[in-house]
Amino acid sequence: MIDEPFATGSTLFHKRDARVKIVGAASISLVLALNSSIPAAVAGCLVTGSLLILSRPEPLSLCRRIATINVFTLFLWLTLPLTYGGEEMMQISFLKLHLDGIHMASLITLKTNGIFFCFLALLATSTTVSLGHGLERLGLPRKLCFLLLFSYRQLFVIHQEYQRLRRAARLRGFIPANSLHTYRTYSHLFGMTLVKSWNRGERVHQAMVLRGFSGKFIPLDQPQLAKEDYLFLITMLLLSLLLTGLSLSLLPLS
Amino acid sequence: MIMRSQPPLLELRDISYSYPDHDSPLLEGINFSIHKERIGLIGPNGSGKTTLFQIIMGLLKADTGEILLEGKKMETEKDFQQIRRRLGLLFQNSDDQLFSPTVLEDVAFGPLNIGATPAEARNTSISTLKQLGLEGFEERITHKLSGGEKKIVALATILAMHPQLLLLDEPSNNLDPETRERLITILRGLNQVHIIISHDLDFLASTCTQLYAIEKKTLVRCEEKQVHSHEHIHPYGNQPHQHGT
Amino acid sequence: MIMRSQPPLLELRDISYSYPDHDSPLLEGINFSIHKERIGLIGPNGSGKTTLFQIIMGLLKADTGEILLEGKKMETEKDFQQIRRRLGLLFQNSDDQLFSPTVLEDVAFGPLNIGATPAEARNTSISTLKQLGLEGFEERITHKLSGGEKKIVALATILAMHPQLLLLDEPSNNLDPETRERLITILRGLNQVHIIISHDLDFLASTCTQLYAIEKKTLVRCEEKQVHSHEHIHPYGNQPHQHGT
Amino acid sequence: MHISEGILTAPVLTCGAVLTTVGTAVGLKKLDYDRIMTVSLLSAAFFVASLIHVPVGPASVHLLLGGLLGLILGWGAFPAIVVALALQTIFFQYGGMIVLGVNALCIAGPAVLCGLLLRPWLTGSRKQQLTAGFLAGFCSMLFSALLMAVALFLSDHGFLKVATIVLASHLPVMLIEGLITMFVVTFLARVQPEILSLNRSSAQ
Ligand SMILES: Nc1ncnc2c1ncn2[C@@H]1O[C@H](COP(=O)(O)OP(=O)(O)OP(=O)(O)O)[C@@H](O)[C@H]1O
Ligand SMILES: Nc1ncnc2c1ncn2[C@@H]1O[C@H](COP(=O)(O)OP(=O)(O)OP(=O)(O)O)[C@@H](O)[C@H]1O
Ligand SMILES: [Mg+2]
Ligand SMILES: [Mg+2]
Repeated sequence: MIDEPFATGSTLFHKRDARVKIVGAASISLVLALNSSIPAAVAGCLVTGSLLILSRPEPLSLCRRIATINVFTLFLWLTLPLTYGGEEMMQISFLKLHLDGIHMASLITLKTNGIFFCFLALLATSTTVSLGHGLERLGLPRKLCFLLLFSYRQLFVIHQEYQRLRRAARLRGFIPANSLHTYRTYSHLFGMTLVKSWNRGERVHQAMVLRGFSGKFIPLDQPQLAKEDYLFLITMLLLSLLLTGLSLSLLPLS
Repeated sequence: MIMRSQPPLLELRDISYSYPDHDSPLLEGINFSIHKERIGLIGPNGSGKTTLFQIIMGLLKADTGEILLEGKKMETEKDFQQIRRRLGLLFQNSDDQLFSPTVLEDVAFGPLNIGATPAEARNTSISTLKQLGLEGFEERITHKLSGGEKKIVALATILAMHPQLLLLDEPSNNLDPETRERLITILRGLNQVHIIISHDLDFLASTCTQLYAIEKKTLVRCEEKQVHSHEHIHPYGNQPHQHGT
Repeated sequence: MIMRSQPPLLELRDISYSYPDHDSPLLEGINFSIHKERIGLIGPNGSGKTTLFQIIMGLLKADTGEILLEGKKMETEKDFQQIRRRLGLLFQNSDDQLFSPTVLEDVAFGPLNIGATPAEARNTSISTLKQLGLEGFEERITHKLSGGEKKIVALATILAMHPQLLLLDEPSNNLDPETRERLITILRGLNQVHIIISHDLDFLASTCTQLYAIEKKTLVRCEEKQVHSHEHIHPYGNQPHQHGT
Repeated sequence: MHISEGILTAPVLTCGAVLTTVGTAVGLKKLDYDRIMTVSLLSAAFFVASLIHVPVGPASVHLLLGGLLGLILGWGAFPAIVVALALQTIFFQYGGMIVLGVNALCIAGPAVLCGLLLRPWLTGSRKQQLTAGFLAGFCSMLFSALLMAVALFLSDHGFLKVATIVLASHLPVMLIEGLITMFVVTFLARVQPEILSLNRSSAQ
């Protein structure tokens, strides 16, 4: 359930340092997020789509993730054309469709998917661990990055603990339903998970103290950026510039 | 196995299982049936004893083979829900089994799930606790019990559902000698059909009538009633001890 | 104890301890000293073995008594910080001990905290991992290691700080036979002064030279090197087994 | 409950990012290093809550439990939630990196607010405890949904009706959140009351 299916591989995306990928992904996603013209969004989708193909993701997991993302856009397609308002209208039997709404739904679908492709190509090809370290080297507060890395480390332990408790409940004939008993049971399962997490936190803290921790995190140094990393970064920034130009020049005239 | 007119309480036919990420199967061609026996199950660490229990309870799905409860084939999730009402599994680790704030709530959880009214559930729970010598434990916080107490309370949560067959996964593990003796007394007194996984043969000897072992991925019946002696050439042999398995 | 000119590496004098919410003390009048011995420590569940280790490391404060490191009385938090640099404690549960995302970071955490530069810490860690046969583990994600691997990595995190005395809390627990053998080989090879808590006497026999037990709240020395045999009048004696502790 | 990438406009995104930065900074400042492990573990537990699906009517929803985290951690809940949301983005692509600011503000803001306001009630009578638990769950989710609706509306007025639909459909979920938070609070109060008074001194 909790896994990183795209993080292993040997494409040029996997080999790049997490820092340049984070900066690259941020700049491209930002441009795509702020754009409001459909042709530029199409171009963005094509660009990030090609990046995604170059990163050679595992097809099955890819389809599943794309489907997840588009559940929400599907919801927009079902609602926006009916609710968006605006002047232009199209009547199909008793339904009044707003062209503006359809326009908006298409734009969002393109943007959402474009940004998502970029995320998969650039960030999902790194492990969470290297992303955490990358963020730290990019100047995010150290406490926050350690919080991220420690939480990541403990996620699996806690999730397994919860699942074992839930299994115990199932074995005693628990079948979820719409009832107070069900909600109380889930609360107890989660409450017990919290209690265990809490106590584990104390023990892990002791482990840190025993290894000389006194309130200051000292990171191990990380590899320097290679020439290819800089090249990669420049390419990504150029792509973002290109897309910016496109979206500005294609801005719908008002 | 002696032929009886009645179908066995539980029967396994040609069960095989392998974990998704392993190359070779863990269990292969397991055939087994139980009527009224009290069975001990042994096998080295990692041989798949716990896995077998999980398969029986329908928590894992066997790759091949059939599970029959009183002659009826178990296939759907609904069937296994029925198995879970009639078989009780005691986990290796009681911390994974107790999740309600107080002992009474935890013991009453099962009866409530299978349709008892709150008053009935309370009565069943109190009498089960009494039966196990846990009077006065009703309002204790489960999380704060000692290891041995947790184990007995976990047993109570299962007995309160009046199972026909008990599956106990290393019940004597991590128990001090006193609690261990108490558990033996309890199990002998219950007079229940059960299968007990344990490395502790003394424990099995006092609670079971037959012994099975997992050997080379399958289940085999062991010969019984042997007296043997072995020599300890290591120091500290005078201390109560266990041998690495 | 033989008199030596040197003070013992670690000495406990009349240590007593009780948990705040318990009425009677858990440990009482513990006297103990260690020079260069390799000590095994046994005792029933809940007798306070783990608690004793926590007291030695200064994680719990003894009610009465003194702890001396090379003859120097440890009193303040600063003193105990020094103890923590020179003694290494291996936890019963490795998941509590490994908290960094990758193996290398986890092993380097200690050296970095006691003032090594990142480059030094990296070198120490890599060579410690090598010493334990864990080459190539540097970038592995700790939570994805198997139980046995976790235990050995946890040992590496401690050895990387070059402790003078190792305290190991049930190190062979839940290890498969192979990893257990590997751990024995490692511990014999390290040639370190250590105290090992374990219920597994074969393990202690192969790694320790003296045995202590917690009995009636205090620490007693056990007699050594005995050969004994005992008779199993129970069935199944022909199976590998353990005796209830 | 997340806003997807590609919907909001620049001013809304910026506003969310700035306020989240401020909230996180305050939270980090209030969180001393002795507590960082505990907070990490609670943050991981918060993440795990989002994997718990409980039935509501014919469907099922996953838990949020921001209000609970607020009750336990006070300001510390802010960075904890930011981290958990970042992990959710990485693992499940809920939300995204550009809207992370807005999403975090919408969830952590109400969580911290409800937590701080309702925490004094936890020490009161059992009834007050129950009320505090319920309100923390219900209100923090209500305010989260409202904030999200406002973010959508400010981005484009055409989203008004969609935002209303989303808000309305979340009403039963809020009720469930309230109930579950209430039960968890009473559970903790009975089993390990220390958890509910974490950082009490440093948050004041
Ligand atoms: N969820 C899982 N996924 C993959 N492999 C697993 C899983 N659970 C157990 N295993 C593996 O399957 C094998 C059998 O495990 P199992 O717990 O059934 O053994 P066991 O006989 O109960 O051992 P023990 O005596 O140690 O309790 C072990 O090698 C274990 O590592
Ligand atoms: N934090 C605590 N607060 C109160 N009581 C505790 C605490 N930790 C342990 N105890 C109790 O103190 C006793 C001794 O615990 P300890 O963990 O030291 O035993 P142990 O000898 O290591 O046992 P085991 O062999 O099971 O590991 C137990 O009864 C335990 O319940
Ligand atoms: Mg097992
Ligand atoms: Mg212990």
